Order: sequence, then structure tokens, then C-alpha cells
Amino acid sequence: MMKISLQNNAVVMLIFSAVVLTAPLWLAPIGADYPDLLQKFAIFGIFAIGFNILFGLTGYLSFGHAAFLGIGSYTAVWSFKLFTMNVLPAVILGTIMAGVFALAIGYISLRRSGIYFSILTLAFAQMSYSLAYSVLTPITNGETGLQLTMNDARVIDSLFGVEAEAGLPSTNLFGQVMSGYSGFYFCAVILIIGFYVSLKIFRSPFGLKLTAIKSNQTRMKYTGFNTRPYLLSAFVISGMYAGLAGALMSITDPLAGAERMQWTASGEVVLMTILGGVGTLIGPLLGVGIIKYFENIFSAMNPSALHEIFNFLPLWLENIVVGITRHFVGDGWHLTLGAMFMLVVIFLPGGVMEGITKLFNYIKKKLGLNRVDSEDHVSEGGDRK
Amino acid sequence: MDAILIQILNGLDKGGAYALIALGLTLTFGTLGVVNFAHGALFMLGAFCAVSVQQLLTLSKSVKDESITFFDAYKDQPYLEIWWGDTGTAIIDYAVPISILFAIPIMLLIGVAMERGLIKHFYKRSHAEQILVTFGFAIVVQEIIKAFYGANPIPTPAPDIVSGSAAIGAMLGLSESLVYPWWRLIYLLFAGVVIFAVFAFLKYTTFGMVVRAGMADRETVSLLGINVERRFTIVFGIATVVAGLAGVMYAPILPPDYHMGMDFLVLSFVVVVVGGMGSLGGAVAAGFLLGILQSFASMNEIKSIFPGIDQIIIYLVAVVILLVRPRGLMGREGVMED
Amino acid sequence: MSYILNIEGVNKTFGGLHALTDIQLKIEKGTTHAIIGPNGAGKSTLLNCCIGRLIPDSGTVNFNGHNMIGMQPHDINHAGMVRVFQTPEIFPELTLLQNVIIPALAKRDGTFKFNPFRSLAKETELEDQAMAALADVGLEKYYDQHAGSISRGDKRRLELAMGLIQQPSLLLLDEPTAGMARHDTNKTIDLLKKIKERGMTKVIIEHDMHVVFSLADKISVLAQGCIIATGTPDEIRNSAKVKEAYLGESEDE
Amino acid sequence: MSTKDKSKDESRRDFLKATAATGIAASSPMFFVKDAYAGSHNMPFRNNPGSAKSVKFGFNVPQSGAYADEGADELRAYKLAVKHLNGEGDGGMMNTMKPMSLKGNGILGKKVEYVTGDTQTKSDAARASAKRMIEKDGVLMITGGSSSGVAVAVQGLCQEMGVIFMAGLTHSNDTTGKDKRRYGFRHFFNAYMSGRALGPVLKKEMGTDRKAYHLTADYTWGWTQEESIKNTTEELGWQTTAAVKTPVGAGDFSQYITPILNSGADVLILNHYGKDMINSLTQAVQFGLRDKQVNGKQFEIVVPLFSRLMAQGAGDNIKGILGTTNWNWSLKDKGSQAFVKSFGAEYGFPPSQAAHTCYVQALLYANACEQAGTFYPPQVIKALEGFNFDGMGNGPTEYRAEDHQCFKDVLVVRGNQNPSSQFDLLEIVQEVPRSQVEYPASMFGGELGPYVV
Repeated sequence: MMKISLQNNAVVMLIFSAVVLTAPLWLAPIGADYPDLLQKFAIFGIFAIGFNILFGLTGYLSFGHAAFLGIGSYTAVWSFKLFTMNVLPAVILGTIMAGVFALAIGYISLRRSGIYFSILTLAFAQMSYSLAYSVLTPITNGETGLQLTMNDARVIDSLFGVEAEAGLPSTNLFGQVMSGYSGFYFCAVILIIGFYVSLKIFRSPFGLKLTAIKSNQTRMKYTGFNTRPYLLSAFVISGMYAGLAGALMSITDPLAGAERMQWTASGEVVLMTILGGVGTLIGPLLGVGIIKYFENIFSAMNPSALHEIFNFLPLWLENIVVGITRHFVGDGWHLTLGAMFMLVVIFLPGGVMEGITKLFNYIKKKLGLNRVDSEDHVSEGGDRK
Repeated sequence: MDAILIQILNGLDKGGAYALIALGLTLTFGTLGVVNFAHGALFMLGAFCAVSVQQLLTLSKSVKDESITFFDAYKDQPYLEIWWGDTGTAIIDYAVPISILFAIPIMLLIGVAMERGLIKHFYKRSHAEQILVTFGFAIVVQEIIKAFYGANPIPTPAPDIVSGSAAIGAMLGLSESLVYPWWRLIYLLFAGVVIFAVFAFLKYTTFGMVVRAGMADRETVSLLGINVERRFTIVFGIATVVAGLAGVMYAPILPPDYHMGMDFLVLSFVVVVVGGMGSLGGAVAAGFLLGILQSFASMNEIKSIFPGIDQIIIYLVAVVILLVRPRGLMGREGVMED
Repeated sequence: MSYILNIEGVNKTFGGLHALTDIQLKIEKGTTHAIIGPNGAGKSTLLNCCIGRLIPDSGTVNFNGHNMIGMQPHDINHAGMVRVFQTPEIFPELTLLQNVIIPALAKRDGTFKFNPFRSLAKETELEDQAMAALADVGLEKYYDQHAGSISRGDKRRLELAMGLIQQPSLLLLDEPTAGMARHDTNKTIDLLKKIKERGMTKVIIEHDMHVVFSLADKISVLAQGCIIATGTPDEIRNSAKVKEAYLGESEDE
Repeated sequence: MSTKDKSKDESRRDFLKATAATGIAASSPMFFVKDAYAGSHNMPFRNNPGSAKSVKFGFNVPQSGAYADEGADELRAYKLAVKHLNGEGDGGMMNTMKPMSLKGNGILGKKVEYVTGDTQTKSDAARASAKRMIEKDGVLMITGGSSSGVAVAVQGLCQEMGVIFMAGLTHSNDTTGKDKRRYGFRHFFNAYMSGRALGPVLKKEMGTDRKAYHLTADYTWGWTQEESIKNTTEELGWQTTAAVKTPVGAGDFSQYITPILNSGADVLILNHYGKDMINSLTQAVQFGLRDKQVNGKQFEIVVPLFSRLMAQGAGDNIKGILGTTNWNWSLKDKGSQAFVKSFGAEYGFPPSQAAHTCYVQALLYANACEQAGTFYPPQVIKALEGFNFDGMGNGPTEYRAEDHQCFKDVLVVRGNQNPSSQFDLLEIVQEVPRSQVEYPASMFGGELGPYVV
């Protein structure tokens, strides 16, 4: 009986890996194929996937996950400073450290639900941010951000006789420098692993129980489940994803700043997830893609770049089009973002994923495929209401 | 002693501001069940009402500026001053109080339009979607303001007569050094009046009674055949006006800029939640509590014991209160808990 | 005689209102015990005190020799006392099959089990159990529909399936046939009779006297927070006290 | 391509030599390393324009957030600089700068183009934007910014990437101190210089017997400024009553201002910038501090770092308040006049100090390339290091080789009591000569790092 799993995990993973690893190819036409943006896609993808395990499955809206991102970043940089420039310890330590903090913050915050939970997580994150920005400067280097320096200890590296040379050392994976495209592929592989783990969770009894908690927590209690540990596990897992993403940020670019922990950063991942489609596997990744693309590409467009884009139009029309669009790019890119949030949520309550699903169904209908099938479904559900 | 007295006064003043900002937000929560992330933007719009009125009053004739010789520059001379001389100058001086008169209808209009055009469609949607759509709206409003007024703060001074400080200490026979700015005292008074007005309105008018009944149980009220929808539109309008008034009055304290709403957004949410979702009394109590605690945490004596305490005190208090009192100071069970 | 549930001296007040006053109730193992009474008599409050949703002001609820008061709802569930709610408490976003798999998982995994890497697709045994439970209540055809989209009567039956799959030693049923058409009610009665043959103890709160007298071995009557009579169906039918309590109430409300 | 890639790694990291395997990058398809390091020049370097007809600059300025207006002004200046470099417009400071190698035909015969980006005044966003410019747009040089945190973050990145960074507005001692980099250059002055310049003026105006109360933005820049000013004033014989840290973006500063009233201090020093400074100054004035008499003296407020844009935000409250600034449009030297004229003709209002610094930085970089005869960064850096120039607004100026800090005259200014125009907000009290603000390069530590990365 294949009633629960409609899709084969191996097929999903194969397609997903192929899409991620060939990203530099198919992102080239829209100008998003340079290493930094590719890395950001992968890193924030991991962050959003993890966040979706908490928010998408249990419905608990955390407004403080940026704190774990920041903790992962700081831990990774400290690993570079104290131990070695090899990225593996940084990844592992960053993830674990974020997990430890998530356990503590989650344990307290999960005593409340709904908006009270959201505000508790927000409060913890804001406290972390404020302290990291000022009082904890010896650990975080405050506003400037924690950086590598020439006289860092790097105990393990010096143990193995790695000699310091002119300039700062680079992060590496057993010699392979982790910047540029190699950095992207490292993040991409971790993204694929992260996605696989998330896929397994979504399709496990554990995942089903989390969804059931979102659907009706009271009922879960009377069905014999102690919901708190389930929620805490989900919280810690998503916190570790955030820590992992934070560590990767430091790996591709070894500088960790406090602003990564600010509430706006937490808000960003919330927006990404909702925009893409909460609780869907791929949705959060789409949200990441859209927001990061806007932030990096749209913000950089200026009127002269617009003229280049629209120069296929007749001159008078080109001028009009550029005259209008210029308010939505460059320093107006926030306007586009805000307008898009509104449009998506008004017309596609399930996020971009819903739009895609609708589009697919429409195409199927037009082609006459599965026509009976899908209509049957809808009418049956409706009639029995 | 003086230091403590003045910090209490300071805390009250801050608290008044916090309460006023949070009041509209909690009203929206309580009656409409909507998480309004655009509340900060409404506060900002209020402040820009003051800016706009000031700019309107100082509409100027461009006069060639002879002092600049490098290029053709112009300086402005307000028409009001050209026409009416000193009277015109005096009117300009009162830009902020005058703008209150303008802010009420403008904010009401904005509120009603926003509720009818946007919020109405989100009563039955999830909180996450409400957050996203109102956040998007806030960004759009912000960017429009930025396009018109730039990103720099715009000075919007209070009238000259209240620009200085009141010698409260001397008046009450206490220390001479106990002084406090007039405008802040006016703000405190104003906050009190607005809060009182909103309470009285909800308590003593039939309209208010229906709204309060709607806060308790929306379905029953609509079963009684009362047009709850329209009343809720008006409530949203009132919440918008309160936010706007908070903004207008704040303009002389904090020169308005397009981003000021976002800076207050998190704070106002914390105040509302600490007070208890949808509880008006709670929001006021929490506003004053947090204001006073923040003032005391900023005292040098306390900062030297707990470095950085002034930066986190509000959040720390929020955490403690929510752990001790699950629904904030005065929250009711079941509101916004899922 | 062995009692599976022994309620002694339970009191519960809300503000000044006495919801339950000195309740004494013993439920024999293997029987079906109905609790009837007018609206607001405290029937649901009594059940809530049993499963940990409410904590009584005083008294004990002994289940299989253990006092349940103060225990967490999920622990009470695992002790073997399961309640089916009056307003259907289901998982509206999940499919019917998933709705039934959840309690089956609770039975197997206990109050908490961290198994994020186990594949749900491989839980064929649980799936078979769940399909059987759905078949018991006649919902197997709709297994892949969302629970939120089925009719209210079907929701009640779905919840019954969710209770049954845990094979509790005591099943508390809060108006199991409310909102059902006559035809469905009869099917539910048949189903409940079938369970009785499996030896499961049941407590039923019910208004429908047809259901009560078809199923119950013993009946207790609750009025204004007090138990005014307990006895066999015949005894209750002829009790003057009960008639008085029900005066003015239509029987099949 | 892959061999080139490898050779770069080897020259960069000795220890990688041993282990450098033909890992992912080496097996990457051709398109992954498009134009990186490819070129006709004898030495390979990042984004070598080779035989291209044009070169690109990256203007990385805040376009959103609190400093957006400052960023907008920086961008105006950059666009003007590009015009002048390409021989359009009136040439601005190209006519006054000495020595001057530029010919008004671009740089080394290549036309100058530019890309823009938004730093959002956040290190992460600024670095992401800079990386985009380097990796995607292939820029040769990055410039801009409006805060020290961002400057230090982008400077570090540019060092790693081998692209020269000409810092915009950054005032922290760290930028050319402990965080200095071989690839980073700062034209703007710093907190230490502000302190040195203010000292004598404070002494003259307020005497030697004063009690100062500091309110300091609680982050690196605030601290360095507090320290620098404190050192200066204590040398004058002033006492420091208290130095209180305030959270960045506090909005309402009343709880920090009220304790000043009873502290016995008679000078308030606001180590705030941007919105914080506007708010704290506005509120301090509301609390009547400036009308107070303490210890028989008039209470004074000092804002060590001033800018005209901020002065606009603070309105009348700025009147009569002392501070320092890097440059002001009212300067009468030829360079300043040429720039103000050219900027004013273009945009209808005079430039801010941020605009001035950014304009100058763009010209200085271009000139260094022209002088070096190459875009190869180590050569360009050497041309800038120790470069002495004049005619750019602050008198004879030197880019010190040891720390890449510009040394020039510093302006002590006062908020104008009777402004003659809406731009005439700051009145120059004194042009403090360069010699008075100089300090040994070793004072703030740090290391520049290698020429070749």
C-alpha cells in the first residue's frame, strides 16, 4: 500500500541535487551565477529549511532564530581563530553550539504558545543582539564584527606545522580553499544533506506527529503524547540548522557581525518561508531565492542599467518604462519587496508554491491530463462538507 | 533623591509614550484579531502629518540667494511670512499643535481606507499571513515617504513657548535642579487624555459596549443583528488615529524619519504582549511599567553593577513576566495562543 | 466485584457555582455504564475531571487502583483511559488515515519517541491497523480525504475510530451519536455493541434514550452536579426521582 | 583556466601547496572562472581589464536605512567624478589637483564605468554587495560607505579578494589603526584627529577648568572617539565626570540626559553620529542644558564629529555647538571652490563632506593608476602610498605609507547662529594645521598585510 508516501525519496533527492549542483548554469541568464550569491542561496536555503521544520510543521512562529545564526557564525570564527582554518570543526562546533543555545532558549520559550512564544523568542534574540553589539565585545568584537587576525593561536594548525605567511589564511577543507565556487559547492552539498534530513523528517512518524501538534495540540495531549519534548526537538533541530547556516556564512566569508542576530534578520527568514510557502518542502527555498535575488540584483540596478535592459524598446517607450521602473530598483528595491509581499499574500495565500501548484493544475487541465481525477477530488471534498 | 524623582518622572513620560503607541495595537488585536505589523508605519505617518503641515505652512517663495556665488542657488522665504509678517512666523511656530487638527481626519481616512481595502480580507487568514501583508504594507508606506521626504530626520520643533524646561523642583519646593522639558510634560498629559478618552469611549457609549462584546465573542454579537463589520472599521480607524496622534506629538522629541516606525514596532509589540494580548488596561500598565524600569536601569549606579542592563531590560522584563504570568499582566485565556 | 474506575467524593466549583458535588461512582470492568442527565448537570465536567483536563477541588479518581488526579493527560491516556469528545476533536488538516495513525503511534511509541529518520511509508503494519479501524466505523472509502472536509457525523465516527485503535481498557464517550442521522446512529450502536463483545469497558454520556437503553448495563443519573440515581435500565426507567429531574425535557433532545 | 587558478592559490597560501589537490575548483568547468585573473598583463590579478575599452568602479553606498541620504550624496559625487574622469563636464578638481597625471580620457585610455550597490549600513549586506561587484561585475576598485563597521568589513574583504578599497565616510581610529589593510585607503580624518583639533579651541572657548560628561554610542567607533576626546580634554586639565554608554538607535535618550542635570558637569560631549546624534542633541537642548549655569559657567555641548546633513536634521539645536568636520563647502581654496561649483551646477545644492571625500577618493585612485601606468593593484598601492598632493580642499595632503591614513588640515566648526542660506549651517572656527593632528603610525597598532594576495 502506497498511501502515505506519494513520491519516492530517491527520485526527489536526485532531482533536487541535480538542480542545486547545476545552479551556476541555469542562474546565469538572470545574472545570479556569481559565487557570493550562489553561496547565499545555499546558506539561507539551509536556514529556511530548518526554520520550516519548526514553523511549517509545528506552527510555532519563532522570531528569534537569527540568534542561532549569529551563534553559529561566532563559533565558527572562533574555531578558525583558536584551532584550525579547516572548516569541518567550524561546521560541527557551530551547529552544536547553536543546538545548546536552542535547547536552553527553547526550553523556556516553549512554556508558552502563540504570540507569547513569538515574543519570548524575540526577546531572547534581541538580548543576544544587544549584548553582542556592546557588552560582549571581547567575544564578538562588537559592531565591527569578529574577524581573523594575524596573531590568532590556531593551535591545531600550528601543531601540524602549517606556517603562517603574509596575509590572513583562508578557510579550507583539507587544502581546498572555501571561497568562490568551491565554497558554493561545499554549501550546496551541505544544503543537499540538509534537505535530505528535512525530507526524512517530513515523511517520518515524528514529522507526522509535529504536523498533528500544529493541527490540534490539545487533541495530541489526550491522544497520549507529551507534546513539549516534540516541540523542543523541533526547536533544537531548527536551531541547529540555523547554527549550521551561520557557520557556513563564516566559512565562505570569515567575519561574524552582531547585526546577524537582530530581529530584522529573524524576520527575514520568517518572510522567506511564508513567501515561498510554509510547510512545503521546496517553498522556503523559493522564498530565499526571491528575497536574496531582490536584495542583491535589484538593489544594484540604476537607470543606466535599466536603459541597457530595455533598449530593445523604441526610445520613447524605453524612456517611459525606465522612468517608471527606476523607482522600483536601486534605492527603491525595498518598495518592490514590500509590494511583492502584499501581492503574494493577497493572491496566493499559500505562497509562491501555491501559485506553482495552481499553474501546474491549470496546465494539466488545459492539456486534458488527469482532468477527471483532480475534479473528482475537489467536488468530493466540497460535497461532504 | 532628586535623581530618583526625576527618573520616576522620566519613566512616567516614557511609559505614557509606550502606552499610547501600544494602545492602538492592542485595540486592533483585541477587536479584530489582526496582528498589525504596519502599526509602526501608522505612527510614522502621524509624525509625518506634523512634518507635512510644517512644510505646508512654510511653503516658500524661492528667492535668489546672493550669498552663494559658485552656482545659482535659491533660498526660501515662507509665503506666510511675506504676507503676514510676524503673525505668519507665529503660525509657523505652532505647526505641531496645528497638525493635530489635521492628523485626526487624515489618519481616520487612512485607517478606514486601509481596513476596507486590505485588513478586512485578512480577518479569517492566519496570523502569519497577516504579518506578511501588513509588513509589506509598512515597507511600501515607508518607501513612499522616503521618496518624498528623504531619509534624513526632519526637525519639527515644538512651539517656542514650550521649547524649554519647566522648573518642577522649584514649583514644588523641591530641588532647583529638578527640571523637565515642557513638551514632554505635555506629551504625558496628552497621552493620559487620549488613553482616558479611548477607555471612556469603550466603556460609556453603546458603540463601545458593542465593540467590547465583539472583543469577547464576535459571533454572538453578529447573531444579534448588529453590524459588527462597520463598527470594526471604525475601531480600526480609531486605532489608526491614536497611533497617528502618538506620532504627531512625538515629532518634536524625535525628529521624524521614514524608518522611525520600524524602530518602535518591536517595542510596541513587547508592550502589548507584556500587558496581555487585547487588553487595553494591560497595555497601559505594561507601558508605564517598562518605561519606569527602563529609566531606572539606565541610571549609572545600576549600570555599573549590571553592565548593559539598560539595553536588555525591556526584553528581560518581558521574559520574566511571561514566565510568571502566562498571558501577560491582564491577558485573557485563548487570545492569540494558537 | 472489580471496579475499573472508582470516583469518590469528587467536588468541583467554578467561582460560586457547584458543578459537581460529592460524586461517588463505581464502574465495573467489562460493562457499559451510561451517565444521563439534563443539560448543565455536570456530565462533561465529570469526564474532564477523569482525563486530567480539569482538576477537582477534592476527591479521588481511582483508575485500575491508581489515583489519576494531578496526572498529565498523556499519562492518563497511556494508563488506558481514553476519551472521545463531544465536539469532534480531530486533526482537520490531516487525512482520515493519518488521523487514525496518530493514536496508533501513541500506543506504540509512548508519550515521546524521537524517530525522525524512520520512514512513514514503511509503517505498513500501522497503516493496516488504521484502515481496519476506519473500516470498523465505515469510513475506509475516504481514507485520503482531509478530516476537516467530512461531515460532522463522519467526524464523530472518525474520532470513535481514533479512540478504538488505542484499545483502551476504559473508553469515555461523550454523546457519541449527537448530530448523527438515525441510520448512522443505529450503525454506531451496532459498532459499540461489537466492542462490548471485545470486553472493553465504556462510559457513555448520552441524551438519546434509544441509545442509552440499547447499550447500557447500568445507568447513573446526574442532576445539578449530584448523582441522584444509579441502577439497571429498568430501575432507572421506573424511578420517580429521575422522572422528576427530567420533567419538561424532551427525551430525544 | 584551472592551472591559472592553481597558481594563484600557490602564490597566496604556502601551506596549501602541499595539500592543494585538484579539488572541486580545479575540476570546475570553464565558465566558472570566467574572467578572473585572465588578462594580457604580465602579472595576473583579479578583474584585470586587459584589452577592454573600459574599466569599472564599484560604488558601495548606503541606499536604505539611516544613512541613505548621505549615501545618495556620495553617489552624486561619484557620478560627477566619473564624468570628470571621462573628460565630460567642467572637470571640477581635475583642474586644481597637483600633481596630476590624469588626462580626461578615462584612465590609461580606458573609459570609466560604474556599478552601484546598497550597503544598508550592515557589514553583511555591504560585503555581499562588494562581492557581487567583484565577482559578477568585475570591478577594479570599490569605494564608499558611511560607517566604520562597514568600512572595516569591506576593507578586510577587499584585501582577501585583491581589490583596492577607497573608504568613504569612516571616522574610527581602527580603520587605519588596528584593522588597517594594504588594500584599504582612507581620506577621511579620524577620532584621534578630531580630539587633537578640538583641544586648543575648547581651551580657548571654555577654559581649562571644566567637568565633562560623555554620552557615547555603545560600539567601537563611539568608544574610540570617547577615548580620543577624553585624552585631549584631560590633557587640558578638564575632569571627566562620567562617560555613559548609550545603546545604538535608542531613539529617546531622556533617561541618559536626566542624570546630567545633577552630575555637576558643565560640558556635555556627545559621541554620537547620524540619527543618534540628532536625537540626543535635540533632546539635550529640550532638557534645557544649554540654558543652564553650572559651577558659575555656561553649560556647553560639544559634538566632536559633525556633518552638514546631520546639522539639517537637528535644526536650530545645532546653533553655536562646536565640533569638527573633514571638509565644508564654504572653504575658499581653489580646489573646494571648483568642486562646489561643479557639484552645485549639476545638482543645485552644495556637496556634503561625504560627497567631497568620495569624489576625492575616486580621483585619487584614478590618478594613482595613471601614474603607475598599470591597474595592477600592488603598483597602484605603491603609487598611493606616501603620495603628496594638493588642491583638493584641505591643503597639502599626504597618504601616509605606513597606515594609509590621509593627513591634512582639520576643520573645527560651529553651528551657525545666523545662517545666510539653508546650506550655511556650519561656520568654520579654525582650520587646524595638519602638524597639530599628526601622530606616529605605530600608535594604533595593526598590520597592513602583503601587497600580493
